[in-house]
Amino acid sequence: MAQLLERYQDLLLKLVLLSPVVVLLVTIATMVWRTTSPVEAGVAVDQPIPFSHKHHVGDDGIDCRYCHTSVETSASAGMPSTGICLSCHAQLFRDAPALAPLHDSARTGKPIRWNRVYDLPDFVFFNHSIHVAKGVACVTCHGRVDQMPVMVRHEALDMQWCLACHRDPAKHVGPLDHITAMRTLPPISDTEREQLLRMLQLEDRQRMTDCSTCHR
Amino acid sequence: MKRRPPLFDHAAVAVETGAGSLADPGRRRVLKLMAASAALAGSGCSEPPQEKIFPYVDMPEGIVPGDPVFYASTLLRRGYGIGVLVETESGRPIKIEGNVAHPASLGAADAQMQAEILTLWDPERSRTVMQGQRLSTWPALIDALSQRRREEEHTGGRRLRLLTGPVTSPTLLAQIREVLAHFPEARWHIHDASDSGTRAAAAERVFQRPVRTLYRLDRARVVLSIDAELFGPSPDGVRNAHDFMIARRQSPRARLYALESTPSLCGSLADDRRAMSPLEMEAALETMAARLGAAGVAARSPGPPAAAAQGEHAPAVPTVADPPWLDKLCEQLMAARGACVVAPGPSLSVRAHVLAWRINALLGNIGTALIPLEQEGAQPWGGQPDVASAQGGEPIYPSNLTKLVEAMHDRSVDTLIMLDVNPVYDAPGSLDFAEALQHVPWSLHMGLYRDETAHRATWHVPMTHVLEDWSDARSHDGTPSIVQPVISPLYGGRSPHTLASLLATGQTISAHERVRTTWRGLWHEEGDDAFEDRWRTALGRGVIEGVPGTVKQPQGSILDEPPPRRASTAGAPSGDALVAVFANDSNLITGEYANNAWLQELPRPYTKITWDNAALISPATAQSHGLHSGDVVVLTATDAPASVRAPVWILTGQADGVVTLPLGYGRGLGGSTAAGHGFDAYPLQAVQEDIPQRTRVITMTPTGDRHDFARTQHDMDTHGREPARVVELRRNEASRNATAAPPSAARGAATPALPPRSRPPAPSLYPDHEYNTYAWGMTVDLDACIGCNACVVACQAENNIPVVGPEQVSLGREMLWLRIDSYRDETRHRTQFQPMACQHCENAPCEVVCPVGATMHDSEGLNVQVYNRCVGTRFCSNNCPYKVRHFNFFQYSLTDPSSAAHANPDVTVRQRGVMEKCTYCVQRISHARIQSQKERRRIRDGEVVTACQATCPTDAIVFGDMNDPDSQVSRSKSSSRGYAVLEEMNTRPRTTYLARIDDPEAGLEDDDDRKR
Amino acid sequence: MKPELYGVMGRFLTPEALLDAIQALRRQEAGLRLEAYTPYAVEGVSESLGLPPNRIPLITLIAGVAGGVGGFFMQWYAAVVSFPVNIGGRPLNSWPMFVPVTFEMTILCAALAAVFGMLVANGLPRLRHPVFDAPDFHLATRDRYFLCVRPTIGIGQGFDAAHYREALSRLGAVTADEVWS
Amino acid sequence: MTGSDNETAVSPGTPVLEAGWTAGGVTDKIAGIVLGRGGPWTRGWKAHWRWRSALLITFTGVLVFLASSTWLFMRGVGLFGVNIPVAWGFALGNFVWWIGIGHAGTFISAILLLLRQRWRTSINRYAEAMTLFAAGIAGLFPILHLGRPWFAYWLLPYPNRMELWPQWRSPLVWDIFAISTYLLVSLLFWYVGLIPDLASLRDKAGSRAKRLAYGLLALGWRGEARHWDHYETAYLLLAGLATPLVVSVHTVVSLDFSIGNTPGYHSTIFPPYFVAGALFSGFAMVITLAIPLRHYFKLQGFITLRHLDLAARVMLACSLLVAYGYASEIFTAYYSGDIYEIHMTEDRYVGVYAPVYWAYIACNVFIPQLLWWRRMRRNVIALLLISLIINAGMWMERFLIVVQSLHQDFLPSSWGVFIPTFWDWTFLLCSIALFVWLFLMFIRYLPLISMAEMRGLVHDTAEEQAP
Repeated sequence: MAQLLERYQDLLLKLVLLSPVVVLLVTIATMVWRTTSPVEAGVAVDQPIPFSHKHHVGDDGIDCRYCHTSVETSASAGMPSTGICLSCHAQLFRDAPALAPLHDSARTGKPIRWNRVYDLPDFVFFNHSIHVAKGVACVTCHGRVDQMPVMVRHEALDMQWCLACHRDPAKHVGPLDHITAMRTLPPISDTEREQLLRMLQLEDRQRMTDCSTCHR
Repeated sequence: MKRRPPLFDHAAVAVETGAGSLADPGRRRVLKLMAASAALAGSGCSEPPQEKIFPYVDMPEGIVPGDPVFYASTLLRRGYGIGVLVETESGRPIKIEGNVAHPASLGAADAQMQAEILTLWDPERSRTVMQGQRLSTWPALIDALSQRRREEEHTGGRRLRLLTGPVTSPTLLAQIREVLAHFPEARWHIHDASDSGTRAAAAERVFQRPVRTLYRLDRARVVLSIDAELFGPSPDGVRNAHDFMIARRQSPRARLYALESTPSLCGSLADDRRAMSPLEMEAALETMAARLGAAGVAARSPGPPAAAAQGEHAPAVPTVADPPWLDKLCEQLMAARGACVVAPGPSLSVRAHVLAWRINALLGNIGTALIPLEQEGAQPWGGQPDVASAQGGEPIYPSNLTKLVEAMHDRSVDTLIMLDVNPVYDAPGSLDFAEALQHVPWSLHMGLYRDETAHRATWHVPMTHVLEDWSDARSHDGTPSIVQPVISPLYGGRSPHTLASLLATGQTISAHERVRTTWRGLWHEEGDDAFEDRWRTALGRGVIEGVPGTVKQPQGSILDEPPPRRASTAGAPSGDALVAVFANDSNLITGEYANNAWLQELPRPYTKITWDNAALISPATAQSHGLHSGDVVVLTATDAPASVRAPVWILTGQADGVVTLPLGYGRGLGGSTAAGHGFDAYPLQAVQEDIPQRTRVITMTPTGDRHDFARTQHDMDTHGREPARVVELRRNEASRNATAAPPSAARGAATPALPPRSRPPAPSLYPDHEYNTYAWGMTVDLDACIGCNACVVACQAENNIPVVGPEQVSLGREMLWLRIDSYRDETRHRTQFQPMACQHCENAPCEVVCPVGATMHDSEGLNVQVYNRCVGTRFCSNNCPYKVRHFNFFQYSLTDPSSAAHANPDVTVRQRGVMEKCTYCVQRISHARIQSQKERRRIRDGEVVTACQATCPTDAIVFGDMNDPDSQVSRSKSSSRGYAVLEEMNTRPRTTYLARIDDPEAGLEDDDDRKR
Repeated sequence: MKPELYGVMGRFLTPEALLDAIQALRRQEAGLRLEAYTPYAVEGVSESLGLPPNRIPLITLIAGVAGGVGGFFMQWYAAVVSFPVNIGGRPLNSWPMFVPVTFEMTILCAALAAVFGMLVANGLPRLRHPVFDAPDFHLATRDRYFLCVRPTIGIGQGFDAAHYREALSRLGAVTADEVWS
Repeated sequence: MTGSDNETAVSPGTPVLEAGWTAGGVTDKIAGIVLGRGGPWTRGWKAHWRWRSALLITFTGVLVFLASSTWLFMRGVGLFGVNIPVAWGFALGNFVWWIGIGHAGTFISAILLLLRQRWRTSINRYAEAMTLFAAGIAGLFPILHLGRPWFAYWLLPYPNRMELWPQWRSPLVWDIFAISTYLLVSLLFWYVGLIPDLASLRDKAGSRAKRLAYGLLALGWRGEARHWDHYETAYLLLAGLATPLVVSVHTVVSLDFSIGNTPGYHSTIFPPYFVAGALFSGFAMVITLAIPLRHYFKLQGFITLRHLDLAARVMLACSLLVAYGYASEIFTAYYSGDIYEIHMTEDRYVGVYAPVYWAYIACNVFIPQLLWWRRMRRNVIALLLISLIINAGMWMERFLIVVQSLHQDFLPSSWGVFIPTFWDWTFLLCSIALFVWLFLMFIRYLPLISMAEMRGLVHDTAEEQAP
């Protein structure tokens, strides 16, 4: 009887039969790759007003809390009302075309429709005030906004990212007077850290990683 | 995840909202409207939608975005005010709590108050002014109305009539007075379907002026409820329940007896209850009156002297039935004279009410345990003066509906203004209001819904919801409070005050201004600052320190005059005739809440029927007529052609020969949720001497048709199990503590079970878990639970629990996290209620079997359900011995704007295919924890209050930290009545129960051959 | 590439004949390379061919043990180290509950090892093979028994095919042909 | 002896199996079925029509199955009659039933192989196929009945950005591992057994396409002695591994229930009782398939009455085991004095599901007792009927265990009833259609009896008969 395949075909066949293994490896690789959020970090979101944090924070040195008023008291950091913007821009750059939406809003009483940059899933309940109160600096999650002409999402907001901090908060917290400081924290001595942690009274790891801490 | 449209489309929950409502000023203030609507427990299977953020244009004072703000306001129940706190989330009212400062609430709220939020946001509320069936506008109405005014002015308003519900609002009363002053010949009529006039008529006959009774059950040691829904959804129901529990907890323990035609909340709580028809009740009252009169109680009673004089030769009243239990009852009452209450209900005749007054007087209760209050404008009465004197501050007395209809029938009404009433639907059938309305050339209806009356009136104006505009009201005890709006009108409604002022002065005026004017006058405050201060405190506290209605003492005549003659044997059923008793529905009352899906799906305490009403009959009656539950019958009046077609439900504890017809159903219009459920009993209702009768003699004929009810509990028998335990009150013990023991033990058979604390934990291979921070726990006092369902709706409102509709309910898929189990205790002929939600077992069987760890324990002992991890194997439910887990078999939760707007943003809105259950209000715990953490302290006891606990009128539910030995819950858990349901399963529930106390000496009869 | 002699293929009608032939040939010439092709596993062939004992059982055992240990470790790591949570008050390492998965993993790995070990040991898949060119070889999977005498490695040239052809036919082979690759 | 060249014609009398079968004969006969020689799909238009219609009907069922699954995923699991308290319905019943059927194959191949039962030879191949298909279908149901089936993969351990793992204490996770292992091992077992036969087909196939197809699947098998050596070892090892596996699988399935605390679930008798039940239904299905096969393909020579007889005896034994299980359940219920267990047991007699209970008692306990009579065991029609009845009975048993136990558990307030919907029935029937369709495909394209082993059998029987 004749041969079923030519030599090269036989070789080919073996390669084909190896493919499942390859496929398996690829899938695992993809999975690991997919373990980054569906919404990548570092994406810029365009806004009705090209607001530059770099200018306001970096150049003018305005404190975060001047606009995000409720960051220390409430779950949401708070978006500046038209009134807050106008407290300066009633005079400054009045006629800048970029600010037209702002003045429209002031005139019509309709809010400015900002686009959300940091958008958590709706089953995650994040509270700004407690993080601030526990010494988690703005820069830790939002990055150096003082260097961002356009607001860029600094972190992917993965659960693994949250967990990384919640499992070992001591490493990620700093003194409360540096909360809004737009720079990496100054290195502090172990004794200082001791005092800091004693003062912050962080909850134990178990509590921090309970499902009910973030999901309700 | 993808936002799916609601896949489950039942008419009851499929609501559509025009985008127009979004442009509404009320909505414009919404900071994160999208937040809730997008809050579906997500899968992350697709990119989340790009969300917008709406900052304020001008940040209001004292509002922190993301933090709830509570406003003190007032809800109206039949015109009476009940103070509440409304929780608003960035401008959206999302939850209602009771107001501790308000006498009618004392911090608690009933089911209807909790459900008011849903009505407020109901997208099916009326939105536009209608002229007949044509769309019209507000200005057009103003023109038409002012034209009517001009015409009426010629005759001084002889042909002008005003029809309202009961009114306590000082402002509205003042405005009505203005109207009547402007139109001296005009008449004001009041229609209140939820109460027959008998009570008021009797009071008027006794006191010669309209008077209401104010119960002070906290002062009572014996309470006799005669078909009186003391704890029902009435203006004083919450307060009564609260007060009675105070008396109940005292020692000696207050006693409660119930004579009732159908099982009521009083009945389940009573030490002894007997079922009988209203006529038998009247006879019993008669006998008691005679007995007590003869016994000369009055002589020794601290009652009015006039009574003492007449005590001896009280007229011999022909006594009818004279069973031994009546002796015992009289003894009990006499023993507690001066501190007992005889409370007759609306189903009783005027004569019976007079008798009750007489008995209360004989016992010297008047002024102590029950106080006659005079209040203007509150109640229509059978009274004669049809003339309203509108001079100055003189109280004005309205007339009743019957007189109005008579006038309408003989064509003497040209203009009829109907303010927040729906007589076409809920007027007694014998009046045939709809037909009479056709004789009125110009009629105006103002209401929340475009209901039956709105469709028949020539004009209809959408009314603002009570929480949408300013007003004021008096509570059942006369305490005034301001109705403060918490959101600007969602659907363009108008305030009744605006309409009233339009009628009186021809000018429209803002309700805010009008209410302030009223109080400026009432307070006699000249100085603006002083006024502003009082105004601000009034708003802040939600109560105005005003003078309650003046107390009237009964005149001696009440005891002199022989009690009114028995009205022959009229009304006594002959042959196989039955007595139909019209009763307010425990959820919809008289139909005003018919479009409220939460109340529609709320199971009735005894029948567990949802979305429906049934003609309730006793087993004996059913047997004699050969009926089974669900058989459809025709009920025909014996003296008139009126008849009603209704399905029957056989209810143990129902009086034989009595058919109870719950009102409020069989709506044809007024919303997709309201329409098409149950039967309408009003056509059968008749009127006698101007008073709508709550009873009627009827015959019942089966049709052979069947009707299926959607029920949530199918078996009321305990099958020898002891979920709800009862313990006997041990007199011999120094402390009146009782010991937890199963009913068998209570019957003296077995030894009392040990308190759970000392019960040795079952041996385990595994070491116990340590909970060293907080250990949240709950106790439910079965002795205090009256089964009023308030907690169930509170839970629904707080936790975004969806409504599933009758089909799904009958499939056994209701979603209510907290359910009230009712068990029939045959040994005591009583029904016991038991609130049942997730028990938060420490050895939770559900957690072990979840393949993805979607349900697990947190470090404070909460059994948490992580919706976004759940894949929906439903294994946890199978393994839950309490079956308190609920599954989203379809996409039940609605995501339309109005549903999203009143959803609690702190609680995930669950997606199809996930399991859910009670979380001990974990969102409230987290809120408290974050607060305490910021203040670097522990959470205080009482800082975390669960939704069910907060609303409970009787404080039956206690929640707190079990690690804190002094916490309320720890103390409650140490009670010897404490036990855990199914503790033999060693699930170690965090929720434990306190056994119901049974007082053997309180029984009226020892032998068990009671008529039940 | 120029064809090379693969061996001399003899066809037998019965397994007995095949067995006799093998034994005879091995008696004549000890180190002779023989390959037998049979339609089913004929008892005694491998013995008479003196095949080395195969290692598949060993591989299977090792894989099984590895699978079991790996399986338990996976569970222990996930439940105790990676994300410890309190499940129904059970301890983190509630090992009795880990037994079933451990067992299944053992079986799975062992089975996979057994099968793929067999294929590798047999050098399968290999769809092109010189013996397929042998006349009537398709009957090897039906009811014919083949015996192939292979030239010993290195002395392929000095291999006297004719001699073996004749020897095979003498031993009862119906036919005996040279097989070229 | 069909399709033999003249060479075999002159070959000396080879030893016979029963009716004078030679190694070549069995090969030709079995291969003939597949290669279109002797298959009913080619013999006469009538048979042809019968085959086509069978294929058409079952394939329609498959399409319906796919369509309903799509609809199920779109609408939600509420399409089924499930509710609270009865959160598991038909889906789980079908799952347990199919898994049970999927046990006989491996049992026959593995355990009987170890026990050196030669009669397995002519039935193990298609029994294994049956196993494979049944287990595969069973595997579908747990996924179909999920609330969010698109997340079914969360039950597997894999690296993810939530850093979460399966909850290893859950019997469902054990299920995943047990069933996927079982499926994989059965597949390997089946395929390894197929390799030499695929080689035979390759060598007998006429068209190049067929030769190529079978050739690829045969992996170039050439029946060399060394290959046979490794092959036999591996096969034996697989059998050794599959034996504990087959027992473990239904044990794990039974743990889905007995780990739970529900009265009627929480019982230590479950593992053995489930395994016995599995074999029971499995063998019933084997016979159900064997009888038409031997009839249509004229295999009376291979699948003899003796085979049926032996299988029937196994069924009888299982029936007794199952009966013991039922009895012991009742005994433990009353002996424990546990009111919940007692109520559940009594509800079985008189409750809403009582008819089902009594029906399966009749099907699984009483009717099989007929098999005590040899005449019954040898009567093909009777045997077919009995095995069908047993299949039905076992399904009812699974249904009752799943549903009846749940519908009245601890708190009377939560009691409810499960009523199957249109969709419940659809999925049950279509899963049967899917099974039959797969099986038809199998007998059309693969040898339904192991040729290699038959050849061995031919030889052995020859030796036995040789003086």
